[in-house]
Amino acid sequence: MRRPIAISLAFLAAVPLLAGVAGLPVHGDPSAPVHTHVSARYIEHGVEEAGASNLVTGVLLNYRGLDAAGEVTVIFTALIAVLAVLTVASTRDADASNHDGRVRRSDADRRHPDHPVSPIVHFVVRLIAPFTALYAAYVILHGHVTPGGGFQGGAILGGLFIALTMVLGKERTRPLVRPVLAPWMQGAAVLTFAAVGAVGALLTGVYLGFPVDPSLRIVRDLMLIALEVGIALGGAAVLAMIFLQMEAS
Amino acid sequence: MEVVDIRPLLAPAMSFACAGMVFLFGRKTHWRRFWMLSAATIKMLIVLSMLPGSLQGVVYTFDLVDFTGGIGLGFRADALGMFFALVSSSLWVATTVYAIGYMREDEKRVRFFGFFALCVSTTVGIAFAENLLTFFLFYEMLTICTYPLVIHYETPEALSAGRAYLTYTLIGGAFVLVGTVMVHDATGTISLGHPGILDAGIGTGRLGFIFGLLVIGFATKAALMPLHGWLPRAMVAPTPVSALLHAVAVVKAGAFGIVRTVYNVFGVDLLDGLGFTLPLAALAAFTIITASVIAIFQDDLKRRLAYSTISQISYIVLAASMLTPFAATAAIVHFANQALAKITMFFVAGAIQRTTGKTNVHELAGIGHQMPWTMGAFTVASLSFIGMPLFAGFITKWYISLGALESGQWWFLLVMITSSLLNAAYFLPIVYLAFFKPARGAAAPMKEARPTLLVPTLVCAIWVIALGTTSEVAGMPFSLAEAAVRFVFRM
Amino acid sequence: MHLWPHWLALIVLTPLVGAALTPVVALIDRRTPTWWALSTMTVTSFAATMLVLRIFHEGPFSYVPGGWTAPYGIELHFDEFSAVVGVICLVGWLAVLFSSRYTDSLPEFARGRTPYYYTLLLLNCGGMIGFTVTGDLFNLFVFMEVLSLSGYALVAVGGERIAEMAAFKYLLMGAISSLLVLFAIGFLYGITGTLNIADVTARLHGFEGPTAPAAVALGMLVVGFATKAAVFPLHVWLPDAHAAAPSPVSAVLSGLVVKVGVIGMIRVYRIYYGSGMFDLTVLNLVLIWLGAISIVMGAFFAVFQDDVKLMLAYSTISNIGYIVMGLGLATTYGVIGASVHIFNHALIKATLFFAVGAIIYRTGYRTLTDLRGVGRAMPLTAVALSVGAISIVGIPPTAGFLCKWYIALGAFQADRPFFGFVLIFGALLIFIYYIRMVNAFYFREPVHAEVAEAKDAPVSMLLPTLVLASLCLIMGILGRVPLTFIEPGVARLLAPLGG
Amino acid sequence: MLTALWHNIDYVASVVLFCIGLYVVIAKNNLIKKFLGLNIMETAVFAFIIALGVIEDGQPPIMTGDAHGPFASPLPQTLVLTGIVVAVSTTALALTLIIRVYRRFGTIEADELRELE
Repeated sequence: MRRPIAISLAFLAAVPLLAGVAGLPVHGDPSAPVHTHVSARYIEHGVEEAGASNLVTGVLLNYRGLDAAGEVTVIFTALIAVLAVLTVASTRDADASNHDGRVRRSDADRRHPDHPVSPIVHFVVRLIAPFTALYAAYVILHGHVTPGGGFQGGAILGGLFIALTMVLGKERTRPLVRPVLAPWMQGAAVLTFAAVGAVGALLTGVYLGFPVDPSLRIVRDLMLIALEVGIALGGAAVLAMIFLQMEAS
Repeated sequence: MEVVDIRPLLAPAMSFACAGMVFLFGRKTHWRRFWMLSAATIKMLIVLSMLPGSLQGVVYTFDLVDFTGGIGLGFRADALGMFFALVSSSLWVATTVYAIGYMREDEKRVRFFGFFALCVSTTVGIAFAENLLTFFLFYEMLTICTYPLVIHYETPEALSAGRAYLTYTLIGGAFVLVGTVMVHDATGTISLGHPGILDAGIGTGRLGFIFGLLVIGFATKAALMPLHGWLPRAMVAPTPVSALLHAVAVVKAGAFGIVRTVYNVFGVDLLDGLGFTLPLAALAAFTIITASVIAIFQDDLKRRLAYSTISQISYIVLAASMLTPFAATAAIVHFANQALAKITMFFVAGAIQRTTGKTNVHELAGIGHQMPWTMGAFTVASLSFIGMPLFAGFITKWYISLGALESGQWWFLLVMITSSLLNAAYFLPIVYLAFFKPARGAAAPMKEARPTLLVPTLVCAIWVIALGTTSEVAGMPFSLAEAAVRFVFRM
Repeated sequence: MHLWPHWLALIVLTPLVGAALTPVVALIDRRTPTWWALSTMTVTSFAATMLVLRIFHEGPFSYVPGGWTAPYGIELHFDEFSAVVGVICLVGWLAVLFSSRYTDSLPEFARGRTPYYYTLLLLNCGGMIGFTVTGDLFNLFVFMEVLSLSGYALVAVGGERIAEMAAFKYLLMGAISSLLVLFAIGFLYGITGTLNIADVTARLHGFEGPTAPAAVALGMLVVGFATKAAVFPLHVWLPDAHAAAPSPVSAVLSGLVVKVGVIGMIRVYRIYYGSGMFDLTVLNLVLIWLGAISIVMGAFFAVFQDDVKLMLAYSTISNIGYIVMGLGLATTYGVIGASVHIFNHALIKATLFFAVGAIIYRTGYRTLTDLRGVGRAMPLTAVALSVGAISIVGIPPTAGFLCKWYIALGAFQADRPFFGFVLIFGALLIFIYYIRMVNAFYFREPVHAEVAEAKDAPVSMLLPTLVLASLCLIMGILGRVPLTFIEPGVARLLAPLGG
Repeated sequence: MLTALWHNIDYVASVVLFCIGLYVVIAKNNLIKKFLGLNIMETAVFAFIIALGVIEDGQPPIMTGDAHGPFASPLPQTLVLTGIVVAVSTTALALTLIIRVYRRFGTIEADELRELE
């Protein structure tokens, strides 16, 4: 019964959607409003205005900085949501202060990974770990010039952390999520945005403003890099902690 | 002449305060009685204190809140409202005394007396409502406040009667509200302070719609047939409540609403040209006759009285829809005439029930010898309803007949005569049974009702005679009715 | 640095930063998150006050973070409808205060959910505020996601038996509606090349070329926002979610979060009325009908509920019906009534949920049968509940009255008296339910000893409840203030329709 | 109409994908599969928006020294970047909820859950 309904609903949705896309400007047409209106300015002045050769980064962090701020808030929300919904299972002990997704105390003296890992995987992960970290750093710091940026780099870092935890066991990666540090890391991206935005407000008079004056170009670049690093740390922390939380529960 | 005065607000507020006191501190019997009686007296005094001014044509107004553009809560004691308020506040005193006597052994008296006070409060609020919204508000509050009284005994029968009552009156209230919104939409005002606020420019169809909404809404409470279904069922309530429901508050509120609709919302001039009132009059006439016929076949005394009420309230509707000054006088004075006579009868029914335990008509043989004073009062009320001169009911019928002649619709006269005969047919047998038939079995010794029941009954009976004889005396309520008529007809 | 021009940025920023720091301050002490959330909301409320004051003086105004003027950057735009941030802050603040004791009673919270709970609450308020004040379509979507995600989690956080299931249902429908909105934004972007609401409107004005994409976008936006607003038949997620959430969360969800959908619809109207591309009569008619069905259906289901919270949830559907109907009427009275009902319903529903929450906290029961006689045991709470009940039915002189009156007037103004009837009969149905409730609470004998012996709610719960209850009365008596306040906004919205 | 659809075959593809996703969400009984359907829908919308930014013979919008136009529009890419993050977040939360539902009821089949409720 559900199947026919689903099929008819899908078709019902398809008809107007197809009519809609048929009316859109032809795909790839350079004279479409998408290319002639707002984007035109980005492409023309983006580099000197936003300070990033990679226009995607420029638009993301500079022109539409508030979107990026909202975006990091969304992943922060997701992290907190996961932590909140899964707390019950993760802490069987009644210690109320031990709640922020850290590894359980009972794990403290485990020296070995939680699951048996093949020696090849073990070796390969350990081998590529430093290179992965370096690559992540490159993606983050070079984000405003080449494809990449905070989110992508953060994802790589988070992935690395997850791989290491799986291979080496939680005990070895624990220093990275120290209890005092963990909440700061969770909110790192949001807080970085707030801080950089405030600096911008001091320098230019508007929140999230970037100085355009050529003499302050270095400040602008630093601000962009700070944002990238913040996003990356925050993103990595979110991935890592969601993983830890789900794994622990 | 309009005077800003807080008394129109104070009068309903008095019984509100009383209700609050009863709810909060009413556990102790003597305190409850103190609050009830003093509030009833003070309220009557407040209303009476406005009477002299009112007779001289002073209108007391008080605007409580104005939300926006004329939508607000306001109070206005014009002659018509004063008349209704006078009736209800003076009868409240009588009913309070009676209820204290009647409910002596009952449970849940706090709830009973609290809502009892609220009911009267809202009735006076209806009387003094300055606009349709205030009217509606109190009208709905009345519905809600009488519900706990109807279901007082909480028997399945009482609960189902309460549900029927709520269903009828709430839906009726919704009609009133829709009508009110439409009036506001059409004219930008909902004031009841003019002899008509609508005008013909709105269009006959729309006017008819509004008229239909308001009349249907009010008619559910006035128990106009075929919307009367709730009333006989609500007889399961304690007798003081029946008296209040049928004589003073609920059905009268409905009738008052129709009177306000005819005189203050539409105005006689407009309605005269539209002819909406003819079907209404026909319906009222139909109700008068049919309800009387049904009443003849009721054996339960209170049910017989209930059908009599349905019939009698329609007098007001009938008179109001004639749109002549004489008929209007009849409509207004009938508020008092019907109320006093009917409340007397209910008091009698309650007194008989409490004293002898009898509730059916056929059991009443010889009871006139057992309770002569009580049945004497009943006789007075019956004669009033039949329309005997010197009794209050005569005044109504006389003026309705005059109005019928004035409007040239002779068939109203026929209705009047038939109705008088029918009234005689269902009241006189009771009187006959009571006084001229020997009691079955051994004749019971004389055993009158207790004083708290008897005295209010007799006072009301005396007033029935007083109203019938003093219509030309200045300062009596009748002159108030005349003042109201002068306003309505712009005389 | 003078802050006057910056409040618009700060009001968005404060709750989000406050949220990010909540887990940090939780390290200090168990109770700190409460105080932290409270002070964050205080600052936000102050910002809201400043903004409302400013719009009183200057009319609508904008702020461009980053200094890139629209359409190149994102514009924050504060108009009369954005003034709803005031009520968001108020209810949010009170919800935090209410939660401070309430969460103790939930077994799940003893195990450390508290800081996350406050974080989510702050994020939810921040998302709503961002959504209301942004002038950019995509930014709208981003903030919508912030508030939706935190909303899903807040439903699940209470640990009711069906909470997670309800949250998942909410998430599924919420995510689909978000996607529809995003898809629609894509369409609009495709034909206009811009994301700024005002710019989109301007570029659609006199648009030459196929109108099909704009029409499809309109349809998807309306369906998307209607799902968020729980308009029939897209309401299926609401009753379970709102009933399963902890009471302060229910207050926020029912009072505020569903309104986001309505605000979204107002924004959509702004674009499509302003561009004059389509004659929206058909859409409006559909909305009126859906609103009418929502009113009656919500009220009808509410009447047959025994669970008080479930009943309140259904009554939310009914009230959203009023708002949607008022918007669909497209007459001045109707839209003014609907817009003011957004404010007032938030107050009223929060009052009701707070009062019910306090009762549940004290007694542990939540059905009418179990809660008999609670009115005498918890007099103040029950009085607040009664005030809320009177308001939601729309009895003068309470907050619910004037809006419904205006919507009814709007129905007659639009020459659709039938819907005036529907509106009033819907109110009647709801009225019957509340009579049942008041009857059970005051005039029936308690069946449980816990109910009979319950004490009135603790101050941290009583205070928010009573504050809101008195606001229900004040907003009723001063009903003219919000009406006159919103009027220029409505006039601007409807101006392109002419007349 | 058909020519227009043919020219916009990229958009059509995303519409088809969207509808497939919708079908999966409604037709499938398993909560995880339902959610996968939602992910398909998300992907469809992202593909659609990305396709909007494409330009004939375009280059990626990275302005290094020797780059020459025409450049693809950077804005849709930014939007999709944000969109992906949102989608990931939703996925994380949804999976968490599914875990909890499974713990509580021992099943993640929608019809069985409806009976258990």
